Amino acid sequence: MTLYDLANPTRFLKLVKVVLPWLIVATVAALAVGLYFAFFVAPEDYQQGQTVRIMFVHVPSAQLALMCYAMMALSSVGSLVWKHPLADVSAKAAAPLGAAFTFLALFSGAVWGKPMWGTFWVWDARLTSFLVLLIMYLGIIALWKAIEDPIKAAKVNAIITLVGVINVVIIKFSVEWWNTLHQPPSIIRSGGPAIHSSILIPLGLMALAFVLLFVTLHLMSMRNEIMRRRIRAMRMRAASAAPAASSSTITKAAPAGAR
Amino acid sequence: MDFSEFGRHAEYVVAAYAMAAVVIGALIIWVRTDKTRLEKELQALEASGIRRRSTRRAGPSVSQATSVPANKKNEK
Amino acid sequence: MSWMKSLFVREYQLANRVGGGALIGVLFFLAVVTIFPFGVGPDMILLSRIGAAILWIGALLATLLGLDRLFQADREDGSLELLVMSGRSLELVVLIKCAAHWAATGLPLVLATPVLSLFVGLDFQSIVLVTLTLLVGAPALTLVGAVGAGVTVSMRRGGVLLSILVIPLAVPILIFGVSAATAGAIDSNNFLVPFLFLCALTLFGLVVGPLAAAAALRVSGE
Amino acid sequence: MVVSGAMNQLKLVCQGVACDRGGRRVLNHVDLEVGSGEALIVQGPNGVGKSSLLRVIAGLVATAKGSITLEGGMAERSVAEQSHYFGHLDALKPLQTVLENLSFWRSFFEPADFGDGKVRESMSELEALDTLGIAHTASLPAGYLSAGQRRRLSVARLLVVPRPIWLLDEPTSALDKASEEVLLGLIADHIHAGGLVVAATHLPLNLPNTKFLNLSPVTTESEHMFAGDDLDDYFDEPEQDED
Repeated sequence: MTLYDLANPTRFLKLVKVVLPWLIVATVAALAVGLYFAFFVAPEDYQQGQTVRIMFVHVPSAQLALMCYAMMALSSVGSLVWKHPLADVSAKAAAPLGAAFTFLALFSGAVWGKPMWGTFWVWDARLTSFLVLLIMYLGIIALWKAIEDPIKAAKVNAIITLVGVINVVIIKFSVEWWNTLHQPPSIIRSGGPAIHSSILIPLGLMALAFVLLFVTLHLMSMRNEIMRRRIRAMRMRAASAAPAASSSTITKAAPAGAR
Repeated sequence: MDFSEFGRHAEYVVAAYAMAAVVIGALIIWVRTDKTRLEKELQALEASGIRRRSTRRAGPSVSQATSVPANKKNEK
Repeated sequence: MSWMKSLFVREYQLANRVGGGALIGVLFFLAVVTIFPFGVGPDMILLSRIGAAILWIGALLATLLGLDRLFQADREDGSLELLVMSGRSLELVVLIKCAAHWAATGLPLVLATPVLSLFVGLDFQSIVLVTLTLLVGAPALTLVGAVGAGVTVSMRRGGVLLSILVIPLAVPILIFGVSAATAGAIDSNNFLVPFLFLCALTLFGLVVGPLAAAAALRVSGE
Repeated sequence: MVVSGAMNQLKLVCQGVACDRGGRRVLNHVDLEVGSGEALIVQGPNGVGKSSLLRVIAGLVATAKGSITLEGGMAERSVAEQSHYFGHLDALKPLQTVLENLSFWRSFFEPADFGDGKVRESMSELEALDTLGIAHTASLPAGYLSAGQRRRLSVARLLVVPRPIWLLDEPTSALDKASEEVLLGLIADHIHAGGLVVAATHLPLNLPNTKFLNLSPVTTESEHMFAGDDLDDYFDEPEQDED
């Protein structure tokens, strides 16, 4: 089952139909176990108290936001270079999910920082780069909506996503540099307080649960996108089918014009 | 571990998980409603008789262009 | 070689002619800079602290404003098709168009900067630094904006979407530009670091801009 | 400016050309051949893909399948670089004068030879404007010209840079009788000089030694639209539960 075999949408849909139930079960199970560990097993942090539990939402969604953008970049290469047909579909299906998880990462980050800084929003290096990432996601979604023809929209989005990928790295660096210029390094370093194994396990479980959730939602959203394209194609055929029928009567009179 | 000794910042933890639930819930609902709406539309289109290509698979695609030899009088 | 010169001359002439976009960029820059004190208040000490940022943000918006017509005018009158099919390297054509756009709108912004920095109470050294950083940084804005212009060329109201797509790409340019302009005031060694990053971003834009914009134009040509 | 030189054999060949636009298959299995000194008139109902065929040859639209080659042409240059595309839009800048417009295109486009290895000496701007009878407007901004004059100025672009293939999309549309005569005369000259012409039109064009190509609407779906070439139909449910 090479990647190209997956190119056939019908085979892809069959695969999705088989895999999806298992994925849903796995996601629910992982979430349940993760939440249990997050709330009942992980110890209270001596310094931050209960708020450290927010990390189990913040860190997985932040990782997912970046992973989703990387996946979109890969799909962009797939659609531009290998012209893999489902790459466009996967890139378009992933954009809203990426935006949602970036927003979740931003919100949980702000809420996590509130007890420490006293305000919801702080121009902390990581939060700022996620804010810029969110603007990029929303720009890409707007670009998808702005172009009607799916083939052209896919190529144009692939270009912007690839240019964006280089920029995410530069932004991360420049924001961190800019941040140290204006402010002492904030408490939430990416590692946070030294990761103690009792926190690591719930974190890993929640991260796994979030990834499974993402894959499930992404497959379902790709299925929707394939259906959307089918509808568009059938509507176009309905439009082009009508005159053809009538014009065939006209050409009957003409000698040549074999169909 | 019950909720009473959740400490002074309980509302923030609750807020974060609540928002997570809201966002994930919204995504799930969005995907499901999209699916049903699209399926209904697909059914409607198929019901309206737009035959799909494979049911009337034509022979090898007929050459679309027929050249008429040079200097023929240009009759339409 | 002469085709490049004739393309540059044509683009530059068109931008400077009555209908062109050259002057409007500078006027918009003036309008943006003068509006800040009405909001922030006439307190010169405060204004001078954020003066470099006001000028940079004004220049950024003025550049983006002029960019959506970079390719759209050619597309509407049909010459974009001829440029694409002419066999000349489209990346070079895009680079020359960006150079002409920068010369017509970017350069006047840089020339207007010393005058406008008086409004925000910058001292002499800051004026020199802001002008220098804009001189080096503005091309990067044009080149990155060209990618947005190429992507939105086939849309009617592409200008707004262009800004949304390009502003995140321009964040690093703004960060290093402003920090180079303000860092210089304290001591020279932390001027050089951001300034060199700014130059690096411009060179980077020189490569990525034309490549991505040309690819986008080819796609929208179909 | 008729060059009498030996009629060397250039041949534009399209084999099995197919192309998609806007997600629809507009051209499928088009084969055609045009030799030096010949004109091909592409006819067919509207929307059947006449202008798409010209745009594919001009390299503005990528081909989904098939190949387009110019036998005897300059090997290192693509077909597009050896052809002129004359579409509905005039590609003129109203702010620039007529002369500036024309001299820009003259220096921008690279001339190509007619298969005999040597590039023909290109006509000067004023000479071209004179042939088209709009020499008096040379210093006026193009915006001041009438539609017919603008069309003639657009034709001048084809004269100032000699290239063998002329791709004309509805050349005589929006032209008054006089301009039409001038244009047909110039096209005839181009053919006699050993050039090739592919014109898409539904109005009759009387040109020397013309061939006709009737395009009929495409029936096959575009497999390319969503998938690689060897894919079965994108719209189908799996085969077994076929109704």
